Amino acid sequence: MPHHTVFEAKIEHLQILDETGNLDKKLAKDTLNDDQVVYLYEQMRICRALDDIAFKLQRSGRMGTYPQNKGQEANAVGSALAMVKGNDWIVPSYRENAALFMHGMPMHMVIQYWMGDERGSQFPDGVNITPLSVPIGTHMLHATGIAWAMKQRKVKDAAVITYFGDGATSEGDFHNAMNFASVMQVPTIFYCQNNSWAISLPREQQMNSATVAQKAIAYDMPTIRVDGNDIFAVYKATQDARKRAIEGGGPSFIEGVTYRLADHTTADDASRYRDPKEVEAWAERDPLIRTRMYMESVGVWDDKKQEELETRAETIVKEVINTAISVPEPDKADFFNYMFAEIPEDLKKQRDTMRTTSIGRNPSQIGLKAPAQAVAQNA
Amino acid sequence: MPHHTVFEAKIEHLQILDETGNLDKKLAKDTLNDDQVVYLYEQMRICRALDDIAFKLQRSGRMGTYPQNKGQEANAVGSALAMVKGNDWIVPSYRENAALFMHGMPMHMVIQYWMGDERGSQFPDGVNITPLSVPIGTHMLHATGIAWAMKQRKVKDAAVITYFGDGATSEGDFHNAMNFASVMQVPTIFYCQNNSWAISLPREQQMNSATVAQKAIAYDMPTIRVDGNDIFAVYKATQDARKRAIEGGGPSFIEGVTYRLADHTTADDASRYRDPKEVEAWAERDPLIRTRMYMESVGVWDDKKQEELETRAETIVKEVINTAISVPEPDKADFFNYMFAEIPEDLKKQRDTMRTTSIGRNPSQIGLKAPAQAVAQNA
Amino acid sequence: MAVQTLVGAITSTLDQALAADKDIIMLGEDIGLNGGVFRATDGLQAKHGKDRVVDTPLDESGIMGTAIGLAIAGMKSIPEIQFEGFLGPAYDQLVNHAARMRTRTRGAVTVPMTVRVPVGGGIHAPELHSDSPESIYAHSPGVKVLMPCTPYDAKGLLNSAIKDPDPVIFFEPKRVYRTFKEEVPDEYYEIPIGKAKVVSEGEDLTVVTWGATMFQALEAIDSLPEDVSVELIDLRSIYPFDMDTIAESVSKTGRCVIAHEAPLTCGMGAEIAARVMEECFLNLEAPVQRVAGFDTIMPYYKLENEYLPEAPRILQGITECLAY
Amino acid sequence: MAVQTLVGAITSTLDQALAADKDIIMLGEDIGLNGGVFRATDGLQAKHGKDRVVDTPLDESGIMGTAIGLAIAGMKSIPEIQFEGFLGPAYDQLVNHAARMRTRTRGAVTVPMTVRVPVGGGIHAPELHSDSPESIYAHSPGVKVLMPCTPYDAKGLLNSAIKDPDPVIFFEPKRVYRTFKEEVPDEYYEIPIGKAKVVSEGEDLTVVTWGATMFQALEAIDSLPEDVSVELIDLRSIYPFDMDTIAESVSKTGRCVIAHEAPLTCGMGAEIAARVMEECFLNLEAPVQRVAGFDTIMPYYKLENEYLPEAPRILQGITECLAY
Ligand SMILES: Cc1ncc(C[n+]2csc(CCOP(=O)(O)OP(=O)(O)O)c2C)c(N)n1
Ligand SMILES: Cc1ncc(C[n+]2csc(CCOP(=O)(O)OP(=O)(O)O)c2C)c(N)n1
Ligand SMILES: [Mg+2]
Ligand SMILES: [Mg+2]
Repeated sequence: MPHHTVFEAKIEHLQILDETGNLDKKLAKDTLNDDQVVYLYEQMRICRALDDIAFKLQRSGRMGTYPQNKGQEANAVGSALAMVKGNDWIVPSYRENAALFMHGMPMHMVIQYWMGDERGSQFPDGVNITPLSVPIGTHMLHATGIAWAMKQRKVKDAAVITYFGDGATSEGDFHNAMNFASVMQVPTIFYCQNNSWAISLPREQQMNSATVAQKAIAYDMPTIRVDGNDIFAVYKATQDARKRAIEGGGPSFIEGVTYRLADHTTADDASRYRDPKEVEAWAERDPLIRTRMYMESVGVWDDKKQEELETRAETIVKEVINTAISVPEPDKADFFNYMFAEIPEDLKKQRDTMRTTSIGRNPSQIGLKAPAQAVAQNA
Repeated sequence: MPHHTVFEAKIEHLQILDETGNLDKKLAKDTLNDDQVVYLYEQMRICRALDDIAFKLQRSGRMGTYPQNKGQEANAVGSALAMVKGNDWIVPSYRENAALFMHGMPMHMVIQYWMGDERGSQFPDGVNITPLSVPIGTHMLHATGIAWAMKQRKVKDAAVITYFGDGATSEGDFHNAMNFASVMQVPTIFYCQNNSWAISLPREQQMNSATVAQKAIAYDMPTIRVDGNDIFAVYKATQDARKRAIEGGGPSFIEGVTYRLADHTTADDASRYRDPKEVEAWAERDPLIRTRMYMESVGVWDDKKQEELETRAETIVKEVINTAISVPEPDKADFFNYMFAEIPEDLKKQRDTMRTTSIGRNPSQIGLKAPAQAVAQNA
Repeated sequence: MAVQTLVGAITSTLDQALAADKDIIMLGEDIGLNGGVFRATDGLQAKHGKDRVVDTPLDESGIMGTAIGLAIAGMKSIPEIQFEGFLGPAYDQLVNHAARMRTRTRGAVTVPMTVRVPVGGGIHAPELHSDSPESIYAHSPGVKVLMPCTPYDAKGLLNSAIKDPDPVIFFEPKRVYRTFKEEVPDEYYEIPIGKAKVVSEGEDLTVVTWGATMFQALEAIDSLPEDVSVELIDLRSIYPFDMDTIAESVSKTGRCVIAHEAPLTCGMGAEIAARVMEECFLNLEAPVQRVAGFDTIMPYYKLENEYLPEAPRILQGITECLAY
Repeated sequence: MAVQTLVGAITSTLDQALAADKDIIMLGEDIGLNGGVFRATDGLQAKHGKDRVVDTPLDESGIMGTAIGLAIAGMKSIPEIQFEGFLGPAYDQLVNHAARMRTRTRGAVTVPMTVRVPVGGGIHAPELHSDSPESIYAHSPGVKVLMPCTPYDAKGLLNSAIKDPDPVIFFEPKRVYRTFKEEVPDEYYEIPIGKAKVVSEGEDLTVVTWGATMFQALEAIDSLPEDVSVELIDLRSIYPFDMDTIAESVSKTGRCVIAHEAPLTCGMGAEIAARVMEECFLNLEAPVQRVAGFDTIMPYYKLENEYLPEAPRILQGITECLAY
């Protein structure tokens, strides 16, 4: 056969709950029940409130850079619900707060983290989440490795989900994580939040491919594109992927098509590079609006409930901020104490004297007793 | 449309000259004429002779590690002929010797290189070839960059071809080079010699994908799988890719399915990990056998020509080796002289004294005049 | 003559370079329409074109590797890496390709490339946005490493870097991007690579530093007693570095303090200290003191000032060295 | 008690470790059926299974990154990087993830991983197969760095590395993989990380070295006049390193020569020289002399012996230091 086709592939797109709150009942079968929908809506709303207050905190100078999740929350909550808390691991980026909260991360820790305190990543025992990851596109390999350990130890009913953006798929480590996961056939779910932008770079300049989902074809990895603002589609795709994963079917890829409604972070000004019309159009496709329309249409939600939720969300996030703010300041030498399980002698000396000069480390060199004294004496 | 297909792709396989020397005339149209076939056969045969003599040199201890090209030569010659010498650039790996020779690299330089001499990569002016590259999978980015420069400068009728193995496609930089090339739409041809092995790792453990060619789908890059032992198919695929490249159609991917008939390098023992039956089966698909059968079938070749060629090849490669061996030894400080266009003072001192000790660099510190004297005096 | 900040001087130098040489191409993340996350390239795309100030995919190895290819083909590439922490993914291309190409080919293939990288701590940024990896590259043969800390020097050294036929890493101390302005000549000028600057002359002790730490050193020196006279040297060029100026100074003063943000162990301070001993052994009246970052990960911003070699620590180092 | 080469000791130590701890997993290129390109893992896959001695795709970042993931999940991963030159693509994972994970999470997530890497020159290998990057990692906080040069030390330090709850880079000087054999106890033992070895005691001068250069130093010392007494220290542990043993020795001898293959500038020799000055200032009778690789790319093998700090250069360093 001189000229023939040796491989074929296609990418499917899934939407179950459309922009107007209409549900495709057939596709929705065996996905979310109404209680779950309400629960996810609440999670999204609370997360949105956290965004708002964090933004204000940053603007008033009480917090550093913070990346809002606004507009993308359906990806986080829909997928997190399909994963099993306690069994599974999450290897996050930084724009899926609600997923982390649903899997046991105390909410105030994310604020603590963005306030420049590593203790915000010191998750309690049993919370299977790796730290938020600033270096883009490099953490997914850990998801492959953690899932590999699950396979190796024959852990039952366990999988790993890792989140990342459209921009992250350009990094070499994206390719590395996908290739290793598919070769080793480990239970990793690669969830790409394609929000169309990587800071100022639109998706069309990030990649030449029509979809992100097709990148998984390179690895013969099951892959799907879903409406990322549709909690049903997100849930369904993740549920399918997890089922495949725990049954030994290896990794899967999910592209959630979504949009970041806020600036990249509080350090960014998206109006420099984004058409306001584009933002407006996407604001209408906000997952919160859509989910609320659905809930109202099936009679499980009304204005009163909405009001109550908003008040509750307000209360919760204020408390979260208070908790974050009232955490005692870290010891000044905190950053030494976790360098290794056991700190080498020389590092201990650096820590105990907060000095690197030889005389500082050994003040006896100039006949002094302690560094503090040395300063007093000479300054 | 809740559930629908948003992307489709397929991989075609091309073979024109089959294992028994049969040519598909329709597909062969506008590819190689018989003179060209003879020329390519000669190139392959000479390259094979070079392999043989290099192997012997290494075994007799007169040369370091050398990677044989044996069995893969059709990929090199077929693609090199489709490229335009002087206009195009080649960014090679280390298993396409014949392509480099056809584009002007003096043959003895490859031997000089493997004899551990950087001057073997000091190609003459006008030879558009980057050095052989030992770090696997990392050089293709340069092909993307060089092609980008061509696009930027609006150079007409120019493209870049880069060669690499199946193993190389696992490195992150493969992904990086492919993505940049497709986003920037530059005239780069990615030629993968899929010889089924990366040292001891078979292709099936290197990747989960059924073909290498499908990796290009991730970038919406035109891609094809060809019989890499068929000079017609290789030539045709490269010709098509180059045409597309110079017409502004951007990069292309070619997977040449081939086999390395020798050990990975002279430092390797493939019998540790390869089934001899597999090697035997592929030996029958040797591009030299196939091409010769074709040439004989169309009456442009016979035993006498074969004999003459073998004698000529023998003569050429002996001369090549003699040239390589008779190159004067490099200056002992040669490795200093090309660190920068202009050598910094301290480095000059290191070079002129061949010392790094402070006293060595400044022998006056102990009242000496020159380093040589210092030794004599103290030893 | 314009009064400019450090980042302003960089922008206008790049602007002039782009205008003067059609072979220059800039590439990096968000450097186009957005003008770079520090606005160092603000307006340059609009003025010089999308094909000359190029927004790239999010991929540092891709940026570095294609910048190498561009340079091999005769362009002068100026890649920007958004923060020094993201040199990580580009490390292999930089150290194993860019730095080696000339010597590997005995001069046949070269890489005239200037890698611009904001560097260092002190701006309350997230993780991996505050490191100081200069000694990693000083130890990697084949690249030149610069770190100016004033607008005037930034322009002169950036011009030298761009003109240089070999790969240069141009570190920009982000902490002082906008802290002060100074007069910067409009016309083109160069400052030679490999020459340190004697910021102030003195007799009792030599302080060697570079980058944002320069201003901490100035503050420390300011609070010394009147009768102590310090010679302050801005290294500026990390590799090659100007040992002659340092050795001459320490031979005179007999005492030396080196200050830098990077971790102590195997930092550039170690090299300078070792050389000072080698070259000024008989003149040294005290061991060279290094006031450096600790051998820890640069902490997130809540504690970054504890990590950084701030003025009080430099002052301690100086006073103790004087007391030896 | 078996008589073993360095590489033999490594193989048998790995064999014992795999047998003793089911959580250990080895991964790397060609380490399985092929037994590694140096045969360091010969027979281990056949004995312990394809899922415990795993042939990976050709991708160092993938190896390092998944090894980190495995370790996070509680396995003890032992990745092999085929040659030190190929740490390049894995650099970011190693330095920016493995090394930072514990401190980033204040102890909640840790990476117990031992990265095995053949290191150094002298075996007539192609480009990027002969480098010595140890000081890069000594300067990168959060990883421990070892480089034993004898079979006995290799076993003891490899055991310590595997047991260590943090990432350790275990450099194996390939030049001496098979040059000699010595007795290596069959039973499990450890050599503490961070302790140097005094190979021979002496009064006149201290030589500090590590890796394959140890044997060049021994050769140099052998050809010294009878009446010169040299104290030879094998650093073994590059980070943390045993400054106490060095300082004690130099305080006694007053003279010090450091020898290593890595380039001079910002090499580990710079750090040790700086510390020797800092800690032994009043005892030093001569500047510390560094016999190191040059600040050049390690040349291809035709000239590699010109680059390496071979015995004659070490001898020169010693004699000149003594003459000071
Ligand atoms: C390795 C690396 N390079 C660059 C950056 C700077 N940076 C931070 S976020 C970002 C864009 C990320 O885009 P994407 O992956 O799409 O995620 P999103 O922010 O859209 O959720 C960039 C370039 C970084 N943090 N890490
Ligand atoms: C970055 C890097 N990692 C590892 C190696 C060691 N190595 C040399 S060749 C090779 C296999 C290459 O396989 P492939 O890309 O298929 O090319 P082939 O040798 O089959 O032509 C390996 C692992 C290397 N040279 N570079
Ligand atoms: Mg995005
Ligand atoms: Mg191969």
